[in-house]
Amino acid sequence: MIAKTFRGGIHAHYNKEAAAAKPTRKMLPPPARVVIPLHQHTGAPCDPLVKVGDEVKVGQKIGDSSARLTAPVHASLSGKVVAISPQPQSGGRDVVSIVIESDSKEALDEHVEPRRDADDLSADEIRAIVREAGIVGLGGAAFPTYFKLTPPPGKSFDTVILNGAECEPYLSADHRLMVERPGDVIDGARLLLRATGVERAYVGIEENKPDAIEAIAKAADGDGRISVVPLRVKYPQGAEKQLIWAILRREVPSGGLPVDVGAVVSNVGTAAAVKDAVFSGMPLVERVVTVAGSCIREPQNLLVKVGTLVTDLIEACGGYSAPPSKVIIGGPMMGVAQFTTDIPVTKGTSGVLLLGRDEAAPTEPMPCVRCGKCVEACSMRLMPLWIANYAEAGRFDDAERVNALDCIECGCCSFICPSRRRLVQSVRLAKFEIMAKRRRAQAK
Amino acid sequence: MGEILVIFFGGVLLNNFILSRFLGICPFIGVSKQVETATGMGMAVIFVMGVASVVTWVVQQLILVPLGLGYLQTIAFILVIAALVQLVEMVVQKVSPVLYRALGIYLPLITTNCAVLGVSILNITEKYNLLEAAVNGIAGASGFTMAIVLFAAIRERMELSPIPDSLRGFPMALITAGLMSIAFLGFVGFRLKDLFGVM
Amino acid sequence: MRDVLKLGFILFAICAVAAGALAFVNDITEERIAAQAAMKLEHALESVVPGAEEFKDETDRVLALKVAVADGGRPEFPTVKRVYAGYDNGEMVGAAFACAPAGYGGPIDTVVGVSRDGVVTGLTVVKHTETPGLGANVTTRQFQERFLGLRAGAPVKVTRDGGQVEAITGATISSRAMAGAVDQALRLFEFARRQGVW
Amino acid sequence: MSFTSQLTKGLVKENPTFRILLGMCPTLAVSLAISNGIGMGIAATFVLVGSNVIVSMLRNVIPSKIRIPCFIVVIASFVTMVDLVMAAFVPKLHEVLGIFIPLIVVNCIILARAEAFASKNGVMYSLADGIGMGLGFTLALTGLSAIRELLGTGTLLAVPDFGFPGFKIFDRSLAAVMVILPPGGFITLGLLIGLLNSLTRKKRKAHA
Amino acid sequence: MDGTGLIVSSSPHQRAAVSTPVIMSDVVLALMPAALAGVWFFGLRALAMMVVCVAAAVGTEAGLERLMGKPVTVGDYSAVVAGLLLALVVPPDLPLWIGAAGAVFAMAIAKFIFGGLGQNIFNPALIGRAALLASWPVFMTRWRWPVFQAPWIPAFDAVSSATPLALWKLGGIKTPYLNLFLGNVAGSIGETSAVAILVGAVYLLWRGHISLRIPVSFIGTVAVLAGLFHQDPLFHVLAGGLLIGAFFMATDYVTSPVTPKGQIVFGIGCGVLTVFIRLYGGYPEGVCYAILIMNAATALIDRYTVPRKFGEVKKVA
Amino acid sequence: MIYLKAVLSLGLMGAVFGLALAFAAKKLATEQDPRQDRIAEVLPGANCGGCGFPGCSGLASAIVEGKAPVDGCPVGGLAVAAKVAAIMGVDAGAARERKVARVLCQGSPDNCGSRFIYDGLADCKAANLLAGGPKACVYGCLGLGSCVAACTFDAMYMGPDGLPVVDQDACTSCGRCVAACPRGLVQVVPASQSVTVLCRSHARGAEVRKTCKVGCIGCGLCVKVCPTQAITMENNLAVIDPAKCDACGRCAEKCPTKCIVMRGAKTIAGSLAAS
Ligand SMILES: Cc1cc2nc3c(=O)[nH]c(=O)nc-3n(C[C@H](O)[C@H](O)[C@H](O)COP(=O)(O)O)c2cc1C
Ligand SMILES: Cc1cc2nc3c(=O)[nH]c(=O)nc-3n(C[C@H](O)[C@H](O)[C@H](O)COP(=O)(O)O)c2cc1C
Ligand SMILES: Cc1cc2nc3c(=O)[nH]c(=O)nc-3n(C[C@H](O)[C@H](O)[C@H](O)COP(=O)(O)O)c2cc1C
Ligand SMILES: Cc1cc2nc3c(=O)[nH]c(=O)nc-3n(C[C@H](O)[C@H](O)[C@H](O)CO)c2cc1C
Ligand code: SF4
Ligand code: SF4
Ligand code: SF4
Ligand code: SF4
Ligand code: FES
Repeated sequence: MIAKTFRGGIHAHYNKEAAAAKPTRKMLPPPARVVIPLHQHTGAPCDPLVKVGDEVKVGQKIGDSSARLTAPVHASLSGKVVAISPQPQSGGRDVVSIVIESDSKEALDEHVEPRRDADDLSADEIRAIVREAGIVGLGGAAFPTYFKLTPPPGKSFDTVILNGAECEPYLSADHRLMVERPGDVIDGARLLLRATGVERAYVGIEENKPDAIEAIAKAADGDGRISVVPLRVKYPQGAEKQLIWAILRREVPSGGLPVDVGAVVSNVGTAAAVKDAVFSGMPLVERVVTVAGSCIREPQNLLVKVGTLVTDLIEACGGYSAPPSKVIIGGPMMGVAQFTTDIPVTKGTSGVLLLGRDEAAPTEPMPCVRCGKCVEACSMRLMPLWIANYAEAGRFDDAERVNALDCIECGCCSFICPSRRRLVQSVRLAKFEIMAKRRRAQAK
Repeated sequence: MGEILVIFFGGVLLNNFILSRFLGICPFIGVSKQVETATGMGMAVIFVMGVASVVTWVVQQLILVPLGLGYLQTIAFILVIAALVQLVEMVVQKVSPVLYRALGIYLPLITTNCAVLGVSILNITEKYNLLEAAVNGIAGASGFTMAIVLFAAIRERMELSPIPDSLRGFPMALITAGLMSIAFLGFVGFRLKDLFGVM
Repeated sequence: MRDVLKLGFILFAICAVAAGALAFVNDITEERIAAQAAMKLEHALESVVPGAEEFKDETDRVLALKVAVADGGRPEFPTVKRVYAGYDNGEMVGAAFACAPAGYGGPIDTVVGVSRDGVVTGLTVVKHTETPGLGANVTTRQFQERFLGLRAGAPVKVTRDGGQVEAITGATISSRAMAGAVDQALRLFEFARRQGVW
Repeated sequence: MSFTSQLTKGLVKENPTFRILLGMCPTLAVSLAISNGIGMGIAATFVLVGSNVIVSMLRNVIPSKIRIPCFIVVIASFVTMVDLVMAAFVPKLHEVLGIFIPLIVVNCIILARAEAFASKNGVMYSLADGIGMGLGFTLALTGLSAIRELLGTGTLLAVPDFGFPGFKIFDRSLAAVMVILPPGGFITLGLLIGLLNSLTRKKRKAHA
Repeated sequence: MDGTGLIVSSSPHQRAAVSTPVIMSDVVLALMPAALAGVWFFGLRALAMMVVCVAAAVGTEAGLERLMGKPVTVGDYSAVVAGLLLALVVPPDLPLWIGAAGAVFAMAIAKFIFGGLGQNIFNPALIGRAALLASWPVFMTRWRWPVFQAPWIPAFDAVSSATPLALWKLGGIKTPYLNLFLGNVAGSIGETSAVAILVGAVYLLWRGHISLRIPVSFIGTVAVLAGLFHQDPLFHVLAGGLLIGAFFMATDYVTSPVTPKGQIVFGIGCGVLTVFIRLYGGYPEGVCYAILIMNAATALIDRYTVPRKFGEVKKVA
Repeated sequence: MIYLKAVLSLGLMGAVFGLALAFAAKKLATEQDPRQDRIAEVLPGANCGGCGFPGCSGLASAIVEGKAPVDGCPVGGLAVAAKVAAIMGVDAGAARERKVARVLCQGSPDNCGSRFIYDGLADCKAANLLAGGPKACVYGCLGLGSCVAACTFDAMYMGPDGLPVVDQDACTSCGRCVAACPRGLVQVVPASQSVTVLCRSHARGAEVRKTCKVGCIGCGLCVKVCPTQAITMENNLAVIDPAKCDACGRCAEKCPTKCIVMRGAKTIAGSLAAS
């Protein structure tokens, strides 16, 4: 069978071996304190449900909001709330967070208990559980999953796609998950099928993970609704629009959502989290993070509590092997560079990357030589060089005219550019300015 | 048919008004900042030159020649052209204020656009018949339009380039036109007649 | 309506005055200009056919011949535009052929003189648009002299094409055009003579 | 604004070729040799002066709706006169400039001056403006021609039609013919304007 | 107060290994077979021409940048490429000073004043060549047959000083394919040997620096059109500057379209113009002008060949 | 006879065209206020957009339509406003004060460090989007010169200390630099305003002390010392009401971090230098 793929994209060095070869390890001992931001998802921030000084237990809901699009947060440690205040988070922002100091008891909240009726739940019930469990997409965007599972009025799903592409270099959390817990992924898929009332599910996995393909195929064996789709190894194979195109040959319209072509895309980790929440009643308080890069002593996949400081995480991996020049949350293609490690792991943190001087050295951009490589590589078939040129000249209206807003910031253009141009940054600037202008226009 | 094609391609490629005959440079450089306006200008010039070719030919053959007033050619032609352009100007202003604003002072300048008078006089010296004169006018204007539209696209691209300050704008436009003209030297000596099988 | 008429009248008046003024200037200059033009032609003709007293335009006579003989209407001497015969005391001493062969930058208006016995006696370029420094050298005496004394028989060609006339360096096209003009003039002369025109 | 300043502004400050950037076609077309430049400049100056004066005289009579046809007719009359007179009395010169003379009609400078200046100013000022602009045009044309003639033919001040070979500066075979072809015209004029720009700009900076 | 000393930049944090200077030096490398063939066939004179042109191009770029107070960018090797290519497309016996003048004109007028690398509209080397042809046509059309003759290269003694295209155009003489393929014919220094050019082209393709879109559409169009006009397609492909033009000059990133579709349009345009100029034009060869004319159209082609963006709603007919 | 022919034929042609034109002018007449052209003529023609309309002709038509004031052009200043007013037949109104741009930050790299090494576009807005910018003070000048790049009048340049400087004579108060600064550090103020707080930090004093030597720490000394009560503390930042300030200069003297400056004083860093 010929592996499916999309047009455009790039081939990067994957650098996955170091962490992918080892089994996932739970971070032990658990951290002495966690910082749980009240806003770690797409949508409205939560309001705290606890006060400073309160005692909390693992799995206890400590923040929620009445907004339509949001996701509650839960304590990942048992212990005492010592502060509720703005704390630095990834990306240099300060976000109001609940700081919990551990009592080392790891006591479970009373709500957390296995559900015996798990197999007879209705779609609405599953969605309610998913919401209460604070499950958001683990693929990176941290979009509240219950919301995604609810089709907007007038639209419907016909396909569920599990995203096991994991096309970002270095990252291997999904890979390990599929190899180690294929049953949970498939159970999660079945729950998603039930929640959406759909009869067809695909699990898209890049060909370079044959063990994962095999494991998932075996787990799904016998369920005719679920099939594994091997995908060509190409970045950004895991981006949902590209994934949907590769598997279904459907093109999500510009500015549209997967649901516009009847699809719902979820990360394999998200599916496993759904399974956990429904069967064991455990909300999303832990996730697997890939810790990798040339500056970490023991690269590995680590199961960590949400709110663990990156500093502690690094400690748990044996510390630095060399002073890092760049710290990245996420993968090297889409991840966000940090200027401090005193920030918490959130539900959306898929990896922590520590790059050394050689990999991180600043590059001097040269003038665009119009090689057209960015045009060929753009996974959205845009004209990155034009958008960037206009953005750099401050001509944001022109940038908008050449479709800056369609960019998914995959980074292919910057990656491939032989002149080392800062295309993604320019495009991002353009998008920001265009949106700012729209907001101003709306405010008027 | 062949001769008409020879006249047409000759006007567009070989004797391009801008790049090898130096006629109509002012609007070429003035109205070439954007592809849209350049196209509009080109269309206006095609219209004016086509009509002017016909009208001046008629004036020459039906008035000046029979009356033996050849020496009034220049003045009669330019009068016809000036009036014609002004009429076009009024129509454009009425029909498309946007185009009118874009063409700015250049619509009146079509009057003095050497190209229009040039083509009218050429039609006479080349002894074209009415059809050939009309084709020649349209061809010359099409050559103008081709040059100005290509040039406008180039200028849009150059807009974002770090060109030395003192060369920005007009000088650069001239130099680019010069390089285009080097490229069009490739058409010099082109045997259109052989291509279209005309003696 | 009144101002419409007024505008019409003003333009009428200005045009009328201009026309009047020009008619006046033309009146004074017309004859002189015509005389200048005639002189120029005379000059050209005299320079290529030495010894002729007067010239007669015999284009119609000569070219008519050709149409009668040539089949298919394809003119055999396309670059020859006009033919003048030179007479001395009523005796034909030579002919001048005004040709316009296609050069590099356009037609090269040339007059080729052929003596009574069919030898090239002169060559002059009246108007051309060749490249200065290259094709424009067709106006030089040095180049034109290469044609003097040629006679009908072997076709006139530049050496590059296997002929006898050395081309101007870097301007083969212009040279070839000139050679073509001379060639056609000679052949037309021969032809006309054989047809008994002269 | 005095008579003299009207007269001199066209030379540098408002030079029609280098500053106002009009009349490009004849500038590019005839600037092959200094002799052409000067001849063309003089003929254009004559027309410019004549039409400026007449237009200025008639400025109150001519309604704005038909001013362009009127101006053009005036200009064309002068051009035709120059043409005829030259042809009759100085045929050699006429031959040299022959094809360029009708081009004067459509020289944008002349109509532009009629429009922008003569139709708004008195006769004396218009006369001065005409002379100044004409001289400015001549100057620019001569300068450009000098460069092109030198680089393109290796001579200066040649007047071949009068049999004057000019001053030979270097061998003709070394001269860059392209300079006197259309591309050379564009590029030389572009560089020249750029050079003048950078000179005046430097001056402005030095002032500040 | 100096923070953590960590580097923060926008994603992506990983870059492809190939950079612009690497590409440019690879192009120089890819031109080496053609350059060596040139020296082989036309002697050390050809080598001198290359040295002079490269030095003049690099010197002009560096000098102007220094003069205008801009950073000196000769380290990107693009000036070397331009200078070398210019040397490869001029006749072997061109006086060296003329070659240098071409390089200076190319770098100063066609490249520098447009803003330097990446900004020029026209291919500098080709502008240099066209300007030289227009300026010193006598020198630029003086050809010579190779000095080198080996027993295993079939001798082909034609009129001594015309290129295969001129021989064919003026005299209808067709140079044998093998000579054209190996390169012992008259012509520009680096254009004669098809095999040497193809070796370099394969290297560039293998390195991924150029795609086949422009060369194939260019050469393909020439072959097809030549056939349509009852000419010998293979002769037209091998003779003259088509191969070096299609693989090394039409593919110049800066002056050709960036869009894939545009590149094909560009190639076809080049092909059409080449054939028409060869068959009906004033010159025996049309590749140089064809590319330059299409350079002028590049900006417009780009505008009208923008890819359909992902998810763009198809217009209902 | 020849004369008659010439005069009549050309004259008639003239007449025909004259009539046609006059007739067309009547039929096709477009309504355009003649004042619009005249206004467009007196406007500077810089087409800078500082007025908020698409170029000078855009402003001209807006003025004629009453959508913009006669002094709508920030570049032309009083002189142009007066001319436009004359054309429109109104009074230019109260003489509009000349305004200039000022940069309200003295946090040069010496005074205010950085949080990290920035590797990216030399554009303040882009840098600001990346982890909030490298500057230690999140209110301070990023020093990448976006304001300078935005100025089309050559009225700004980067000073030796890495902060932008406004050439007070060249500034036309068009406001482009204001829009270019992601941190709102450039403001257009009356040229006469002489006492200015050169800081925009709303951070608490302790934090400011940590990051910047010359920031406003919100100590309130200036408020106390001001005889005319022109200074108020707003969110940890001193704000001067120019209407009340009589330029006594006591606040500038008292300010412990010297973030209040008087124009003309030699010590002024940043925007007020060299005028
Ligand atoms: C460039 C790009 C690459 C992505 N790569 C992956 C990936 O490798 N794996 C993944 O699960 N999601 C990836 N995503 C996120 C998906 O688009 C999508 O949001 C996600 O699969 C949805 O599942 P979730 O909501 O469960 O996270 C990527 C997104 C982008 C824009
Ligand atoms: C307002 C909004 C509504 C959404 N609705 C849906 C939906 O109905 N179905 C769906 O599959 N995803 C939905 N999404 C999620 C997006 O498809 C996508 O997963 C999310 O934006 C992150 O994608 P990324 O990781 O590729 O960036 C929605 C997102 C937003 C912002
Ligand atoms: C700018 C330019 C001007 C030229 N002018 C002429 C010319 O006036 N006459 C001419 O015969 N060839 C002219 N040529 C054509 C070349 O010199 C052409 O290669 C030559 O005529 C072919 O003949 P050859 O066999 O002597 O090389 C010109 C070429 C160029 C590039
Ligand atoms: C594939 C490729 C082809 C090139 N071809 C040319 C060329 O034909 N002429 C030239 O001057 N430079 C060429 N260059 C170098 C460089 O791109 C060129 O000088 C730019 O036009 C300078 O801005 C080439 C570069 C590459 C990568
Ligand atoms: S423009 Fe956007 S979508 Fe296209 S390659 Fe660049 S980052 Fe990806
Ligand atoms: S990849 Fe870089 S150099 Fe190539 S076209 Fe895109 S921006 Fe320009
Ligand atoms: S400094 Fe600012 S306000 Fe002043 S002219 Fe420049 S951009 Fe306009
Ligand atoms: S004042 Fe603003 S725009 Fe100017 S350099 Fe500072 S941060 Fe950038
Ligand atoms: S002089 Fe202006 S268009 Fe020709």
